[in-house]
Amino acid sequence: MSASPILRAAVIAACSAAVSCTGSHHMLDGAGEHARRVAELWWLMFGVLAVVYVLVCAAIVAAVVRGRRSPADLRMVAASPAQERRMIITVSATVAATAVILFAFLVATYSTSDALSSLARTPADVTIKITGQQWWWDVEYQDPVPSNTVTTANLMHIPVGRTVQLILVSADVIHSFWVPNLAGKKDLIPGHQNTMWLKAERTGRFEGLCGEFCGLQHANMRLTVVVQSEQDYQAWLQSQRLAAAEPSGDLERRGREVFVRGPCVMCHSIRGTDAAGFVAPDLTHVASRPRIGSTVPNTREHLLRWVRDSQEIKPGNRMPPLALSHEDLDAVVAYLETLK
Amino acid sequence: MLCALAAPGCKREERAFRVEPPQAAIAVGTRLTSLQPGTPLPARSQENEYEKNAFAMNEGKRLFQWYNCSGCHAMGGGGMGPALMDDKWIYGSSPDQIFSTVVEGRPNGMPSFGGKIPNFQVWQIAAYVRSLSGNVDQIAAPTRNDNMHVKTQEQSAEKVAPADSAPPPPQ
Amino acid sequence: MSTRDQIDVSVLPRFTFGPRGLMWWGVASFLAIESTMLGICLVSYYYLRDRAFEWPLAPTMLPDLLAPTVGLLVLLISVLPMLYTERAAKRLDTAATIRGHVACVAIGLLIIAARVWEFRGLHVGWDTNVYGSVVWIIIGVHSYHLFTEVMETTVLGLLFMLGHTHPKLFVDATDNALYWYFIVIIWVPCYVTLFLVPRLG
Amino acid sequence: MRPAPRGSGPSEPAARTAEEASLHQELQETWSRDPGLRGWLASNDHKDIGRRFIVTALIFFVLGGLLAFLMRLQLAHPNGTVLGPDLYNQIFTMHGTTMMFLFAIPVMEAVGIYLVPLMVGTRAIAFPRLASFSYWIFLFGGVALYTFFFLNIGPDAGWFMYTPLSGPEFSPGKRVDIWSQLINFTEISALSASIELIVTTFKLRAPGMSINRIPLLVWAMLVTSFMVVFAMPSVMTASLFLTTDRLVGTHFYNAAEGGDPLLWQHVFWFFAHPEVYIIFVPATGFVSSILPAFTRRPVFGYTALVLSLIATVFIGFGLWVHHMFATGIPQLGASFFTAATMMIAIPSGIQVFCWIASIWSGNLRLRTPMLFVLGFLFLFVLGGLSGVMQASVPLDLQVHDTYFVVAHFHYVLIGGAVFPLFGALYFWFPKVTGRMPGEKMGKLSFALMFVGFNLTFFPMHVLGLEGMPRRVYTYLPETGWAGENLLATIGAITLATGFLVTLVNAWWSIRHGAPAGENPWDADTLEWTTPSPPPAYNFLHVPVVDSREPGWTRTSASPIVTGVRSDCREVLLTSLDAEPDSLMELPNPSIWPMVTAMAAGTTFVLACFTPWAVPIGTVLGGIGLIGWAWPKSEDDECEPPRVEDMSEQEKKEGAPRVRL
Repeated sequence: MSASPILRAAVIAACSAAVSCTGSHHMLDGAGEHARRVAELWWLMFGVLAVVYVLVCAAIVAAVVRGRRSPADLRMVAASPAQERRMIITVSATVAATAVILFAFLVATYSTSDALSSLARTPADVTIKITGQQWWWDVEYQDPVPSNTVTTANLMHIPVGRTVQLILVSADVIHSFWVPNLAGKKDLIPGHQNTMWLKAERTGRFEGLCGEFCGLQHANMRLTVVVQSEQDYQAWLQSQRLAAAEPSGDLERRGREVFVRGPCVMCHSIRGTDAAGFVAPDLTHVASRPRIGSTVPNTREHLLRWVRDSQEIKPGNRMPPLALSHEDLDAVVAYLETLK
Repeated sequence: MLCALAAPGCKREERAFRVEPPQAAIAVGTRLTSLQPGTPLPARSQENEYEKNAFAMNEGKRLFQWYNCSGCHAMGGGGMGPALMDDKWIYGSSPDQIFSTVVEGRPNGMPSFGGKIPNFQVWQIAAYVRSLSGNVDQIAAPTRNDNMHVKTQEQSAEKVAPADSAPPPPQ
Repeated sequence: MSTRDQIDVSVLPRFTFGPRGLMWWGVASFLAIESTMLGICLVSYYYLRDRAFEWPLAPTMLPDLLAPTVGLLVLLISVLPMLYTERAAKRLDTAATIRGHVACVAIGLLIIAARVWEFRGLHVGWDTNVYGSVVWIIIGVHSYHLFTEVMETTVLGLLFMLGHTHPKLFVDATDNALYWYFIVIIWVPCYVTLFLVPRLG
Repeated sequence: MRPAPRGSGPSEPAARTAEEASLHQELQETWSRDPGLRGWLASNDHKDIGRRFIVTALIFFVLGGLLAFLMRLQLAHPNGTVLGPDLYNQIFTMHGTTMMFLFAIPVMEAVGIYLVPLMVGTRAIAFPRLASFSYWIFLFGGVALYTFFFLNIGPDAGWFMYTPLSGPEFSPGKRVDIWSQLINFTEISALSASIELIVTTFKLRAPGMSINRIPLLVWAMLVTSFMVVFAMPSVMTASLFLTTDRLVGTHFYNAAEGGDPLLWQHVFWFFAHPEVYIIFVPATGFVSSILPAFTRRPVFGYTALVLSLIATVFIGFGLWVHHMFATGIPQLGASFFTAATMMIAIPSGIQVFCWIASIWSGNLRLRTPMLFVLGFLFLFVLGGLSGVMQASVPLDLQVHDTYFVVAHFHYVLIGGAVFPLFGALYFWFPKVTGRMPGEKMGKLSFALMFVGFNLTFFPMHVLGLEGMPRRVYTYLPETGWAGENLLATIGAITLATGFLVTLVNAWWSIRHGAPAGENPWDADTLEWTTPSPPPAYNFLHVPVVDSREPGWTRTSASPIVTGVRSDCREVLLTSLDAEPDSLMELPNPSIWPMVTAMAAGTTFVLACFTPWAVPIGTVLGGIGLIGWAWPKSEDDECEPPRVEDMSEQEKKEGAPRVRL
C-alpha cells in the first residue's frame, strides 16, 4: 500500500489536469461523502489486489522457469508423493489466503455500505425531484409553497455540507443518475421511485452522466452539478424563483412574440409568459445554464445552431428542426439570451 | 422469403432525424391543397410515405399526445372531438385532407396548428391518425404504449373503410 | 486373432426401458428444460402479484373455479389409462398398447375441451392488465404442451395400428408416458397458483 | 516441413492386421455419410457437425469483431463521425448479440459436439439427428439476424434489451422482435446440444471410464450443459414475454398496468450471469486438456478441479442481482449477492492455483497451445480480480456500466475464454485436419493477440474510473478520454491482426502442414488414440478404459470391446459407473432435421409479422418432426425383431443377439 498514495496523487493529477476546464467526472476524485468513501474502499482493494496480482504473476513466471528444466525431454514426470503433498499444502494455503482476503473485503464492503446508509437516516435539508427524460434531466426543487418550486433542466445547484435528498423517477425508459465525483449510480425506473442522498464536501462544478443505456442520445444526456456555499446557493435559488424578465429591446420583444406565437410554445414553458408547454425543458432561466441540449456550451453561436436545427448537434433528440426565417431566428435567440 | 421482406424492410425501419428544409418548415394554413411547392412529400396527394414507416408513425403517436390531440380525441375513441377510429371522416380521410384539417383547423372546435408544427410532424401525425382505423401498412403501425390499457393497439386495429361524410352546417 | 483382453458385448440386450436407454434421458432433459420455463413463469406470477395492491388487478374478476377443477380432475384421472398403456408397452403387448393409446387420446381430447372451457371462465384478456398477461401465458404454455402431447400420442397410436411393432416404438411409448405424467404433475402447481392463490386474498 | 499430398484420407496406423483392415472397411461403409450434397446436408456425424459449427461460429466471430472495429474507429476521437447514433446502437447491439449468442456459446458447444464422443470413446453422439438440427437452426438464426441487420432492421436496444427501451413504445418497428425471435433460435440450438452432451456423457462412455476417469474437458462440458438446461429457459421466457408485449399487447413490462420493467432484468440476468460461466467453464476444460500434454504430467488436483466446476455452477446461479445493484434493491439482498459474488472467486482461484502447480511440477514445453494457456492465466487472473472489486456494492455503483466493466468482462471473456479457445484450436487442429498448425505463425499470432488485447482493454479500466459510461456513441473533447480511446483503437488493430494471422495459419496449414499422426503432442485423452482426422466410426475397436490417461497408457495390447456390430450404426450403452449395459442402433443420416430447422426458422421470422405463424409453424414443424421420427418401414436386421416374432424369453431379455 506504500506506493498507493503516490500513484493516487499521480492518477488524480493527470485526470484533473485533463478536465480542469470543465466539470470533473473522475470517480476517485471524491467531492461528496459517498464518492470519498468509495474511493477509500477502492484504494484499499486496489492495493491488496495489486499485490495479489503481482504475486500470482510471479508464481506463474516461477512455475514456467522451473517447469522448463529439460524441454527437449519428452518423458513423463511423476512428482514424488512428498512433493505432491507439499503442493497440496501450498495450494490449500493459497486458497485459504484467498478466502481470508475475500472475507476482509466483505467486511470492508459492509462497513462502507453501512456508513453510507447512515446518510439516509439524517433529515434532508434539500429535496430535489429528478425526472429522467429521453435525453435530458428535469430538475425540480420542491418547496412547501408551490409558487416557490423551481424547475430547471440539466443543471442542479446544491449547497455544500448539507444532506440533499434526490427523488428519482423516469418519464419514459430507464436512466441512471450518476455524478462520479459525488456518488454512485441510482436508476430511474418507470413505475418505481428511487431515492438517493448526497452530501457534497467541497464546492465546484461536477459533471453528471446517464449511466444506463436509454436510446439514441444516451451519450449526450448530461447534467451539471454546481456545489456552492449555502449563501450562494440560496441566492441562486432566489434568482431561479423569479419569472422571466420583461425584454427591453425591440429585437428581444419580437423574439418573445415568435416564441409565444410560434412552434416553441408547443413544448417549452417560460414562466411569466403564455408559454406553458410541459414536454420539454423549462426555459425560464435558460441563459444561466452551462450547456445547450446538455451537449454544447451555452454560447450565442451554439444557441443559434440549436434553435435552427438541433438535429445537427444531437441527432435523434425530440426537438424538430425549425426552418424559421433569419429575422425570427435572431430574435428568438436574442430573447433566450436575456433569460438569465 | 427473406428477399420478399427485404424491399419494404429497409424503408419501414428507416429513422430520419434530419429532414429537408421544406419538410422542416413550419406548416402554414389556409391552403386548399397540400401540394406545396418544393415539397417532396407527398408525391401524390393521396400518399403519405410515413404510412409505411414504423418510426415515423410511432413519432406521430408520441406527438398526438405531446401536442395534446388526445385532449379532445382521447386515444382515438373521441371525446370532445370526434372519434378517429371509425368510418366517419367529416373533413375527409385522405392524408392531405387530414393534413389540412390539422394545419387549418375546422369549425366547431378543431384549432389551427398552422404556424406551430413543422410539416413533417403534421405528416407523421396524419399517418398515425390513419393507423387508428387500420388504413396504413399494418406491419409498420404502432403497438401498445406503456400506459393504461384503453384500446386495441393500432397494429391490430380493424381496417375501417372510410365513408366520408359531409361537414355539418356551421352552427 | 489378437491376444488382447476382450469384452464381448453381443450378449447385451438391444432394447431397454427407462433410464437404461438413451431416449429416457433425452426426454428427462427436455422435461427439465420445460419445468424450468414453467417454473420461471410461475415465479414471475408471484413476483408480479407481490408488487400489486390487489390481486387480481382491478377491474378483473376472480377466474371461475368449476371448469379448471373439472379439468384438473380429468387430467389426474388421465394418468390411469397412461399407466395402463405404459405397462402394456413394457410387456410388449401390442393389442393392449393400442387400446391404451386410444383411451389416452380420447381423454386427452376431453382435457383440451375442458381447457377451452377454462379459457372462457378467466374473465380477463391477455391485454387487459399484467394479471391477464401472466395467467394467459402460463395456461398458454401448458396448453401448448398438452396439445403437442395429445398429437404425439395420436401419432404413436397410429403407428402401432399401422403395424410398426418394433421394440423401439414400445420404448418410445413408455417415454411418451413420462411426458404425459409431466404435463399432469406440472399442472398441479399451475392450478393452485392460478385458481386457488388469488382466492386466498 | 515436408508438404504431404493433398486429400489423403485418414492416416493409417502403421501396423494393421488383415482382420483390422476388413473391419475398417466395413465400419467405414456403415458410418460414412452418403456422397453428394444431399449426403452432406443430411450428415449426422458429430465430427461433420462439430466442424461446421466451429467454422460458422468463427465466421460470426469475425463479423462481430468487424463490428467492434467499427465502434473503435468511431470512438478513436472525440465527436467521431464514422457512425451516427442509430447505426452505432445497432452495431453495439449486434456485436454483443453476435459474440454471446452466435459465437461464444455455439463455439463452446461445437467443440463439445466434436470432442466429447471421441473423449468418452464411443462411435457417435447421442441423438445424432438432434445434433444436425441444432446446427441448422443455429445457422438459419445467425444468417437471418445478419440479413435483417443489413436491411436496417438490426436490433438497437443493446444485447441486454432492457425494457421499456426495448418495449413496444420506445422501439417501434420489427428490430427488437427479430432479435427476440432469433435469440430463441440459438437457444434451441444450445439446449439441443446440451441434451446431446449430457446423454452422451451419461450413457455412451467406454467401459471402464468411471466417474473418476472422465476427462476434465468432458466434465466441463457436462457442467456447462447443465447450466444451459437451467439458464436458457429463463431467457426464452423473458423474450417470450417481450415478444407478446410487443406483438399482442400483453403488459409484463408495462408499469402502468401492473407490470414491471425490473421483471425483465431479473429473468434476463438469471440467464445471462450463468451464461458467462457457460462460456468460461468449457474454456477451463480446454486448459485442463492442454496442460498435461505440455507439462508432461497429469493435471494437478483432478478432484479439486471437478469440484470447483460443480461449485461454479451452484454459485453461478446465485449471482444475477449483482447486475442490478443500481436499481435500488434492498440492502440485505445486495449484501447476500455481494457475498455470493465474492465466493465464486474461490473455485476459480482453486483452478488457477492447480494449473500453476501443474506447470511448476511439470516439464514444460512452450508450444503455441501452451502459450495461449499462459496468456490466459495472466489475463484471466486480472479480470477475475477486477471482478472481485465489482462484487462490492458501493464500488459497483460507481463502476457499473462504465468502461471499467467493459474492460473487466473482456478480460474474463477474451482472456478467460477466447485465449483458451485459440489454444484449443491449435491443440486439436492436428486431430481435426490431420495436419500440424504452423508453429511460427502461431507464436506470432499469440504475441500480437496478447499485446493487442492489453493495449485495447487495459486503458478501458482507466476510462471507467474517469467516468466514461458504456454504450455511448460519442464523447466530448473536454472529457479527457481521447488518449486512452485512441490507444484502445490502436490495440484493436493489433488484436485483429493477431486473429488474422491465426486464420491465415489455419488456411495454410490445412494445405501444407506436416502430417500429424495419431498423437502429435503426446496428449493423454482417448481421442489421441485414433487416427487424425478420426474415421467416421471414431474407433476401430471400442476401447476399455483402465486409467485416467488412456492416451498415455493404452497400447496395442490394451483391452477392447467386441461384439458391437460393424454393419449397423450400433453403439454400446454403459451404466453410470461405466459397466456395459445394452446395445442400441442409432438413426441414419437424414435430411429431416434440416427441414424441421427450416420450418422452425420460417415460423419464428413469420411470427414477427403475423400471429398466423403459430398454427402454420405447428403444422410445418409437426410434418418435419414426423418425417424425422418416422420408423424405418422395411424390416432391418440391425433392429431387434418385431415383437410378434420374439419369444417370451427374448422379450424379457431385450432380444440379445447372442443368448448366454
